[in-house]
Amino acid sequence: MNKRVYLDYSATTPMKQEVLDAMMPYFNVSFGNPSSIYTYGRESKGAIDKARDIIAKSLNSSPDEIFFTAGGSESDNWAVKGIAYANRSKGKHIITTNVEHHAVLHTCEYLEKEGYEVTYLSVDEYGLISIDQLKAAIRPDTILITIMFANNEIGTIQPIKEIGQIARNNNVYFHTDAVQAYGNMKIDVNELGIDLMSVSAHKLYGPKGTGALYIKKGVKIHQLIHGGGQEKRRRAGTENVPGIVGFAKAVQLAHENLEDHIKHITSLRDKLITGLKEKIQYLKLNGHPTKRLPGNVNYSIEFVEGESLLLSLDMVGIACSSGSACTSGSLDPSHVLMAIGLTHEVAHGSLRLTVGDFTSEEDIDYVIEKLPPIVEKLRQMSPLYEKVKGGN
Amino acid sequence: MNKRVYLDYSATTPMKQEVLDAMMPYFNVSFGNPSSIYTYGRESKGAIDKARDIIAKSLNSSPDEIFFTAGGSESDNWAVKGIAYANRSKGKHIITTNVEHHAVLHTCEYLEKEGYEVTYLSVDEYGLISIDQLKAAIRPDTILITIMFANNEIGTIQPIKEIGQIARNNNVYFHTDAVQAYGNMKIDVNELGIDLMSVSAHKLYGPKGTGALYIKKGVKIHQLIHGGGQEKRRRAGTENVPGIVGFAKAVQLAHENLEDHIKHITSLRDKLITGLKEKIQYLKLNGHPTKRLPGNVNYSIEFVEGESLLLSLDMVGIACSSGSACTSGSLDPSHVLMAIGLTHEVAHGSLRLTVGDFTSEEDIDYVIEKLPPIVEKLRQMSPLYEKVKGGN
Amino acid sequence: MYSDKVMEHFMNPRNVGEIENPDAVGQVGNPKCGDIMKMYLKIEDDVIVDVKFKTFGCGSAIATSSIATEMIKGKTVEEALNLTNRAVAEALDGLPPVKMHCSVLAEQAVKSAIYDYAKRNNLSYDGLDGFDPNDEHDHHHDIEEDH
Amino acid sequence: MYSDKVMEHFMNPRNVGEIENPDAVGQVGNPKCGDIMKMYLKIEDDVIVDVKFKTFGCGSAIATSSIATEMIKGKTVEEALNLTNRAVAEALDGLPPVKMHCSVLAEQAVKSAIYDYAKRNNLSYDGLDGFDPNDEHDHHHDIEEDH
Ligand SMILES: Cc1ncc(COP(=O)(O)O)c(C=O)c1O
Ligand SMILES: Cc1ncc(COP(=O)(O)O)c(C=O)c1O
Repeated sequence: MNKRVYLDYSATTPMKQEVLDAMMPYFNVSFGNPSSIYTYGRESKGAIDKARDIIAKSLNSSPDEIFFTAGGSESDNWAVKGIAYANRSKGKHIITTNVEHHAVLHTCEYLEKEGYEVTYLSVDEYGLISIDQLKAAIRPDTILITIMFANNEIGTIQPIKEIGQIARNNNVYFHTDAVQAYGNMKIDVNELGIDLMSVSAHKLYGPKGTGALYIKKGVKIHQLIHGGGQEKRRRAGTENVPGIVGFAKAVQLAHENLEDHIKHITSLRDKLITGLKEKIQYLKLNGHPTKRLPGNVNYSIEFVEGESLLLSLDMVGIACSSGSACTSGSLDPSHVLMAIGLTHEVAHGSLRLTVGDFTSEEDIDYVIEKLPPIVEKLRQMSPLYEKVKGGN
Repeated sequence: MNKRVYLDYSATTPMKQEVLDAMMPYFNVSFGNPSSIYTYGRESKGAIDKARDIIAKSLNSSPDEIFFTAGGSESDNWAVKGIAYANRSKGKHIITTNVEHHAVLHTCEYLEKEGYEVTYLSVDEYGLISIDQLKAAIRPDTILITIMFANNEIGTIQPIKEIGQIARNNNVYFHTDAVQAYGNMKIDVNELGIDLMSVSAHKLYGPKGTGALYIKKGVKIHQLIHGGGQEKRRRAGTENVPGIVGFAKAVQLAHENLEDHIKHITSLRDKLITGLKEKIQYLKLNGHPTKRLPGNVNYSIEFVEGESLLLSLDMVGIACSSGSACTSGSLDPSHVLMAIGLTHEVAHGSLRLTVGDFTSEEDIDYVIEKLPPIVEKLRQMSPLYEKVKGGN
Repeated sequence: MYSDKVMEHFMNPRNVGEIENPDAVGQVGNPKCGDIMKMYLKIEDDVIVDVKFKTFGCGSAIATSSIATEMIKGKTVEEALNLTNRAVAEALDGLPPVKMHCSVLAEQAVKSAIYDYAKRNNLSYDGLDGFDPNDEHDHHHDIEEDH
Repeated sequence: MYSDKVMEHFMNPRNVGEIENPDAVGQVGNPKCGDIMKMYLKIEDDVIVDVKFKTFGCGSAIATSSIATEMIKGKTVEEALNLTNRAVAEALDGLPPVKMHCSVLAEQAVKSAIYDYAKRNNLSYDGLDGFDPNDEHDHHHDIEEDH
């Protein structure tokens, strides 16, 4: 395979060279355990403190509100279970949506089996929740609202500030899964009224296996991982020092260049949206036309199935996804696409193309050139297409 | 500081160069999400499969019994909580020891608050449990025995095979925290009758933030981290591909050279034990004389306090620890040293020196030269010492 | 993930298309599972002289359709009814476990077309015993999620 | 972790030792916490003309003992009683939060020695009001573990 065009930045990103460079000293030179008081340990401890400062600053929070984890899924599990367990004397009702990432959704389902009640808010055709429905769902025993910042499949950005306001007015904790939003838009946790927020490094050119949970001061939460006194005794385990350092470097790069980054990928995204629309019939753009992640394109390509599209694209070097990468193993139609009202066959034929910092104009041109004939070939093979074209 | 002698291999290890080399391609070349079906994803997926095979083989288990985690603490939490929650219909009684790592101990304490009953077996002066006490502790509602393979502070190795046999006879699950043992001794999970086992990469020259839980086929366990379908749907989160690859490389190196490694560090350990004993009075070797980790030296140095020893040693470039690095933040006397019957002041004056693959004879000579005068200086300052020496 | 043989059939599927005035048509699968196979047969003297397919589905659905048509072309109807999903999968050098259902679908597409042929011509075949073209059992969800 | 000043006093502690025939001796701390400070005073005309200490404890326990002896040497007993733990910590350019108890211990070691002096000589000082040398409250465990 010669040409390789990676358009799956929402699944994971390549690490930036600066990130790798920042991590290197911590693998086998300054490798000490940060809990140790000797020089080796203090070097790592200092690196973690610095990383925490950088991440805190990027969110307008304070360093003692940032807790490092092993990724977005752990952060989501910790937030949801931690709040549920610590506040059950107040109530056992949680509000979420039916378009959350599985890390939130499956955690909520688990809690249902443990005796909690969960309200799954539905979304409109663009993937947006209704503020009125949210208000109506709040009960005296509601302890947590967990609604994602931006959707990983269709890119829709929720009205976070309004949700934060409602949570605050009702004295309910508000957690948001910002794994996709972080690094792709400005986030000020105070201004937005967020109590807990999950982020993950590998979605913004940082290392896999590192994430963080923002926990506002004073929030009552149980631990998920008990043990040593790391992370102010709230998340045990020898710190992944290179991972944390790399995460912070990635955040720093992202925030230094946030406006440029957004401008760059928004223009590529729009070029891709327009270019494909012009060349392919029976396309439906999923997600909100404007309230969407700058790098997200999600098209339903009618009469064809997603995996065969992915395979065909892979044969010409294009990497993208059909629904979330995390769910592609199951091959069930994406719960997000079903939630916005697509039929099964249309949901199966969706393609998510997410652009990022290393995407070029030529990459987009290449996709606009290669995708239409692939779609045409597969449609010619499709028994669903023949009806539309007036076949027998 | 010129000379640096690292003698805290039980806290963490520097990564081996081969490990770093193995990881490098997965940061920004083969960086794809392993859940994706395109080429980038298949490269990572293949790397993980290979890593799982290596680790499975090292334990004489099968690849579908190995689940990657973010480290020893997560593995311990998963094993203990996962078994507790999944088997509560059978009973809510757990047996452990009072010398476990905090990742097990604090998890058990948490479960006690959640309505579980925990028996903490005591140990003898060497840190060994009593098989008779274990047998006597088993009740009809016992669901789990969790006893560490080798202790991280004093190095004592428990009679794992006998424990496994008792667990099996009584139809109780047996989990062992082998974070310190793995890579330092041969472990065959089948022969030893182990149902679940925690391991961590950064203790055997692999990366921080990666570990694994061995779960024998058929064991009933809940998830700790819900979400995507990774790890056969039992541990969610985008896989830390470089971490997993590095872990496997470290395991492979450890197992290729296991006998040499053990011989090398055992001889250094014994040299250190003897050398210090000859030069310093009022020393007490903690842990078992023979059933001990090959790299572990733990001395109580009477009349002096551990932290001041560590600081003084750090000033001459020697890095070691006083009790577990994970607990040193709290400065409470180590629960392990209390459990083997030391008084508070003696426990406070303990020094753990752990040798590893990069330790040289000269390093040991250096410590034997530097430590005695430091001890003498601190003792001269100690109001506890004057009594012994017949001072006023 | 897929064998070279699967990829080869996926990229260059044999016998794609429709047959005008077919002697039999069968369709199986449903959009919920993401797989629909339609098979057209031309049958002369009890021999399948031509076969075409159209498939909406994943890579292995297309590959199993393709190889199934190859495997039954030139065979008698009875021989075609002996085609098992296992044979289809083996002919492709195996399928990933989660994709085995595609081979089942291919077997059923063949049976379904022959069922149509039997109905049209008032015939009956032992190989169709117990076969119900409307029996759309759900081939996915075999993997239980643990929690 | 520690300031340079702490490290300097730790590595080169001032006034280590004992005083023969001291006019006062005080000891505070307990082995459970890992810190014991013993202080010897030589007092002439209400002035502390000499002071020595012995400490079993961590780096900051040794450093606070050392600087406390410097801070009270040459002072009157009353002045010495004004020594606060905060002043000790500040003189060392600060202490880590978990080590603040060491500065408390240093303050108490001074008070405890002066208490001994007062008792021996039947004196009373305002600065000793409410001071109980046997009041061994536990200085650690201030950080509550959350679960
Ligand atoms: C015996 C033991 N168990 C568990 C752990 C925790 O492992 P990790 O630091 O990888 O979370 C450690 C080390 O800190 C250990 O020594
Ligand atoms: C919205 C969202 N939440 C959570 C996750 C999980 O993050 P991680 O893979 O770091 O565990 C992802 C990505 O997989 C995501 O897109």
